[in-house]
Amino acid sequence: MTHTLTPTADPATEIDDIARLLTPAGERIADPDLDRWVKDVDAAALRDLYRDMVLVRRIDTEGVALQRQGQLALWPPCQGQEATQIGTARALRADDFVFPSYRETGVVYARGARPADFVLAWRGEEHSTYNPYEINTATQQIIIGAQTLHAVGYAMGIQRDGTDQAAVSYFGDGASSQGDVNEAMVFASSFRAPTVFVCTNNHWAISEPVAVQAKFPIAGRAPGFGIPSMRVDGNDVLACLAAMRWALDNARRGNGPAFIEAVTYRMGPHTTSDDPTRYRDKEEVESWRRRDPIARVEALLRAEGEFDDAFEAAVAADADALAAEVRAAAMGAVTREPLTVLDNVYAEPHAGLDEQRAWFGAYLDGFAPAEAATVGEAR
Amino acid sequence: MTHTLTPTADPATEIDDIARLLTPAGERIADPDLDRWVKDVDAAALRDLYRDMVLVRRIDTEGVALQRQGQLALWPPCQGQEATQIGTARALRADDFVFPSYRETGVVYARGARPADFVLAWRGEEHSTYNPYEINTATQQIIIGAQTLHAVGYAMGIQRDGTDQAAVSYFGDGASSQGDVNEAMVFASSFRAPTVFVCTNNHWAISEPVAVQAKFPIAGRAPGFGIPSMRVDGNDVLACLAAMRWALDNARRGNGPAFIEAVTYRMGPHTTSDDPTRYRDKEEVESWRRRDPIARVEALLRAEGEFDDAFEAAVAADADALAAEVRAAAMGAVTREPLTVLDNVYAEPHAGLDEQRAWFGAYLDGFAPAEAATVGEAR
Amino acid sequence: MTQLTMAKAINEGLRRAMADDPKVLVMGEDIGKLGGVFRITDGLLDQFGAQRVIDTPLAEAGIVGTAVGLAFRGYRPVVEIQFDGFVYPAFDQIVCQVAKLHYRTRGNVKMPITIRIPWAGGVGAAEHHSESPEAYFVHTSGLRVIAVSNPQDAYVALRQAIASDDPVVYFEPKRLYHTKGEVDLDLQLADAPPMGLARVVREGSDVTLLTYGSQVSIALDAATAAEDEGVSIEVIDLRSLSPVDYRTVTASVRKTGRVVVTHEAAREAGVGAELIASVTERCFHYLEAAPQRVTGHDIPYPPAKLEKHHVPDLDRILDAVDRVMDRPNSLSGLVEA
Amino acid sequence: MTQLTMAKAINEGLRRAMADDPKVLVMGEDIGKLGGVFRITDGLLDQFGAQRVIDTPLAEAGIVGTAVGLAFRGYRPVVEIQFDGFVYPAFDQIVCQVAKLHYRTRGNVKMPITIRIPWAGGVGAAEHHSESPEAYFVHTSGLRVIAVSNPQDAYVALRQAIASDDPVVYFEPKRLYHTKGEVDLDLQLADAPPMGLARVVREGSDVTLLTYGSQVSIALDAATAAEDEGVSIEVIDLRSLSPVDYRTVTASVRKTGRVVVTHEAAREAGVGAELIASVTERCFHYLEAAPQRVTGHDIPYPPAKLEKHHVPDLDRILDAVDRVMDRPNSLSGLVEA
Ligand SMILES: Cc1ncc(C[n+]2csc(CCOP(=O)(O)OP(=O)(O)O)c2C)c(N)n1
Ligand SMILES: Cc1ncc(C[n+]2csc(CCOP(=O)(O)OP(=O)(O)O)c2C)c(N)n1
Ligand SMILES: [Mg+2]
Ligand SMILES: [Mg+2]
Repeated sequence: MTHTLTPTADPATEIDDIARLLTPAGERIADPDLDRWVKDVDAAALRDLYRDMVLVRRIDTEGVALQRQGQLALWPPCQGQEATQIGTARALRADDFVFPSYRETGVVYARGARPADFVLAWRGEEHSTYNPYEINTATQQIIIGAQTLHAVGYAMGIQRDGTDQAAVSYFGDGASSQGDVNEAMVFASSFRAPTVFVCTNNHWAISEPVAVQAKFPIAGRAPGFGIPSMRVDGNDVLACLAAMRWALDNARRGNGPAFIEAVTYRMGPHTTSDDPTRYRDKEEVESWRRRDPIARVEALLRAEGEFDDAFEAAVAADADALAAEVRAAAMGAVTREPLTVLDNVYAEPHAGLDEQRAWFGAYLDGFAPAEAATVGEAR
Repeated sequence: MTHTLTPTADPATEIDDIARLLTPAGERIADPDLDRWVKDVDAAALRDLYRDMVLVRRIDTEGVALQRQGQLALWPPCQGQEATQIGTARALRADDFVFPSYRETGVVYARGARPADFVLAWRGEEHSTYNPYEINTATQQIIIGAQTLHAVGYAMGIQRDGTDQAAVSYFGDGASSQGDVNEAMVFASSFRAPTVFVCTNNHWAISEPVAVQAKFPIAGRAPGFGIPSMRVDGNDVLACLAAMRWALDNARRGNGPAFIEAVTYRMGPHTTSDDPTRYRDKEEVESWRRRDPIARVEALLRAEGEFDDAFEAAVAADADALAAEVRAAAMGAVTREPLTVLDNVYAEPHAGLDEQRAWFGAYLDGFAPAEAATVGEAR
Repeated sequence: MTQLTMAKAINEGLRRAMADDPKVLVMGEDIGKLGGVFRITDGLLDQFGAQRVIDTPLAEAGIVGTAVGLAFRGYRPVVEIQFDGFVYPAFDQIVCQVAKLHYRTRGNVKMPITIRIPWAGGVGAAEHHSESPEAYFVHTSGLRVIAVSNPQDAYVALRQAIASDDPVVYFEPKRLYHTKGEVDLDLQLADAPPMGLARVVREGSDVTLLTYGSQVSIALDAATAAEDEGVSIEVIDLRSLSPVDYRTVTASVRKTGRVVVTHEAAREAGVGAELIASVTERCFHYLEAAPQRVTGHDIPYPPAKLEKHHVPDLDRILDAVDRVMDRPNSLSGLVEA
Repeated sequence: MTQLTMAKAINEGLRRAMADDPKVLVMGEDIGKLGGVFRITDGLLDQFGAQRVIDTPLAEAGIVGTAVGLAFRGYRPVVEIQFDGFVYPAFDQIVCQVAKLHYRTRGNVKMPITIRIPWAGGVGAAEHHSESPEAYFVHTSGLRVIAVSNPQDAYVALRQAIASDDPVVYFEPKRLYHTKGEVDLDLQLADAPPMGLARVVREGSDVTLLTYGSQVSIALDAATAAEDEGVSIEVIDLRSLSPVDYRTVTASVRKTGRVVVTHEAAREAGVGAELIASVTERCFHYLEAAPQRVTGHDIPYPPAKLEKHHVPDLDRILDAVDRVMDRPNSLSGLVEA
């Protein structure tokens, strides 16, 4: 190293100095770092990735629609980020373990979430639905950055078990400012834990542009912690797949953590409660629309003669069917019984809470059957 | 930047690839980064630095002795770190503001602390003595890393006031793992705050070697946050002075933060309560004794014919006189009145605490005058 | 007097505090262009510029820690924590630094920091967005804790908090942000009752109902309902949780002899415990029945669809009133442990 | 039975828990070669190796956050926080993750994490090394909180905490680390009274004195001193602060009718408030005097030379006993607010 270290990287918003395999127009270009990781990806595999992304986008639009119709309390759109989510998640093995954040609809989809798993939490029925051990995916984290430490700890467990699995955390550009994320890099590096950090730089943390968090690319931080890092086009599903395979391979071979910054864009509002017109320009959004992650795979497939109307229609039909299931899961949700709010606080009996349960049960019983439906509302 | 970023720096314990102006043998060597910052340092100035370091070491040995004699509850020795502390602190202006940690005896000395300021807190009489505004130095921080954020915030205040001061935080290699320190770098970079991070890598955080915190040099982290960084020989007072002048100049010229990792060694135990023989080898300590920061300045001065017995004796006498004052401050300390434990919790009246004061005063008064001396002890 | 929502009243409080004192800054996540997720800082960036309305990186320890540094430098930062559940990353800076620096420095360094927290539930929000962490701060010596229940108090207490040389944690019930009320924006702080005083919001003679924040209006509804049943309830809005205005509280309890406390936060070691312990210590011989608590259960905040079974409502309060009045109630059937 | 210091009893508890269950890990700062700053993990590194005795980087959120991940993976991490005052950087991970994950995941993910905290004052330490943060954790639903007072309880409760599928915050009074007592190391957990039970450590008939941790021995001294003055004090060591064993507590209070609570932590919204509120709710008609609290003042922990004026001592407890017995005491002269 030189004695004086000067930050030499490009500004955070410089989006062209990134690893890429597909141009926005859908041309397949070579990249010395990435090519070797996607040699096996043939047209069929590309079509699968296309289909995944279309389905995720469809879930997302359904989520927005359900929220608008009052079926959900909130929805955090992931439109624009499908390539990042699908590309990285499809590189995983089923027995890897993922710690996603609230916006990783596509990751959770790829891990095997069922229709209800996308909506019951946003409807306010549950804090989470799926059993993390069934799809090897933790509950989607809301506390910004906290899950990165969980992934590192899980990876330390993998090390102790001597398997070649990996633990992966997903988090945003905003999250990169949190102490937890930096501590996670320290721990991962110190213990050489088999973990991958996937930072989705979608340019915004609610209303704050990424430049509030970082004047230089976020990917540039990891090497300082001793973690190899890659900055990849997050709207290029092939590049995301390749980068993730590189990172996972690094972990499986005992080389410890790796870091991926996927540069993409949040096309929608932060959540359905947000009004992005207050803080960002239409032009910026439009410029990113021209980099659409789905369109570029479609263009490539078309150019290769691997995309026709029948395929498109079949995927659209699958997407609509899935959306219908998601909708049905939301509409058909049945709210739990009042007394169940006291369930699962502890794994073992707890005298204090058990007493509260007895009281609350008696209290609820005190309402005449006719009134039972309005328990908890004004009498 | 390249797409794949690989950590390329040397292992944390590689101590020769650092910026240096004085070899362990006391030879003055050239360094392209540093030379320009110490052109004005003549023999008289070097002798002052020598004197400072001798005095700090003398305070330190007095602190240890006072603790052994039961006059202090604890003492955190800084022996070995005098060049880091004096070199950096002597680069400061009086109107800069410093946020030191518990081990920065030399920094606090250089800022103008009085004899009592070194001992009353370690004696348990006060949490702190000096008024931070009198010597522009915050209370020495015990919560690892917390002060780095304070320095950044203070620097943000400087920016708003439009002056060319700087705010400086001192912290250890262990502290570099804390979330706060990393958040401080994020904020400093984001706001271009006029602050200097001085990381004293003394190789140990209590019993943990620096390799537990960092597999690569800590100085390598700052550039990832967009902060220029320098790794300097922390036992070379001239290099520390130069590095700090570079960093302060950067801040004063509106370029924002800079980071210095001073590579040095904690010659003593973590504190007087610690037993370092449990976790480190004698040989390591001895090898560092050969790099002593004071000896190398003496060697240089001798070579230049600027160091004679009279000077040495005069400095020793000054050191002994200061130590005597420190000792007198410790031995002469008078413990505050019991009721004063309730002072200064709030700046303004607080009904709850005022009531407690009334009660506690009455309670204390309830002991007969003869008993007053044993208030609070078993009756 | 103007009719304002609580959100607007707080916004005006910030605006006027900033206009009056150039040392007042606001900082937090999304408080600039967006005006905060609740629009509480709306318009401040335009009026005061980015040097005084600071969109910070996404890191709460960083926000509070840099506010400490700004306070060292003589500024009076007003920090916005985006939601109640996101204050915990800043807990160390609040407990070890903000609360203790004045004590540590023997009064030399003041920490005039106001920490604004959009607070508590009842708004159908996702996990971590409906927390009631006030007891943590009440238990922390060195802090003052304010919880407001209406636009006028919100305005006045905020201005007092900012003017105070002590750190103040200031809780804003999200559920009331859009509730309107009369606000006297021209009120001089010198003329307002000092920060820390409770207020009797409804007089009564049988039961003292102690509460704060968004529970105040529910308590008032309960008092109205109880009146129909012949029970006269005195409702006290505590307004300050640290210190508590025990003069007002004990005067009421000595009159009624019966106490119910209600809050959303969990019961165990909550603010209600402190109130009952203190009232019992101070008014033991006046008490005619065991004081009762109506609180959230000792559970993590539940999913939104179930929150109405967690947050105390009119029925739960009336049940507790029945308990202190020794009428048939939910405990009647249960054997006491 | 062996005579062991509390430090050694805890060390043995860790050793045997690790020997019995390969999923048990210990992690923290300086716990490896050094054996911890209090030597509680002494010898464990040699016996179990660096994979199970993990010296971590210096970051408490990191320690607890990675412990959460290890628990996800089926491990049972025992975390050492070096001193009470250093738990706050981990507060977010403890409150939002450790305490809530079982609830959040509807019981699918267990968090069998034990958080060991060398605790409280009386040892002449520097700032931040004498904190009593237990109320923060008692107020946090989803956690269990244990505070031990002697080697035998320390050993048993630690093993129970580690065996529990729930997260446990386990407080070890530093001041008692070198106090010796009989310990039955071969006790089978199945034979031990379940975690969470209080214990009557001295029987008495006039006053119930509730306490925990290092205050237990001071309470016993006070009971002895009171006996000379003709007052019979029943001392209860709560041992578990969440849940509290109210069966044992109320049985005593119904017998004595008088209650004093003592702890080192600040008074406002402390554990004592909870105890008095609950006892008053449960035993109101048995109470003959207002329950009294003897606590630290509502101040940051003072400098070591002054700590004896902060931590409740025998005199302060006896003064409170005088108050509940309606004898002349420190309040006699004061007008009640
Ligand atoms: C600790 C914490 N602080 C604040 C928030 C509020 N919040 C939710 S999302 C968000 C922005 C996150 O930005 P980023 O990490 O870039 O993720 P993105 O939303 O863009 O996917 C904020 C501030 C939170 N959830 N947790
Ligand atoms: C938040 C926090 N955690 C733990 C400690 C206990 N502790 C005091 S000093 C220390 C080691 C610090 O190492 P380093 O940062 O390298 O500074 P040094 O002691 O070497 O000067 C530790 C763990 C603390 N003071 N604060
Ligand atoms: Mg983002
Ligand atoms: Mg160190």
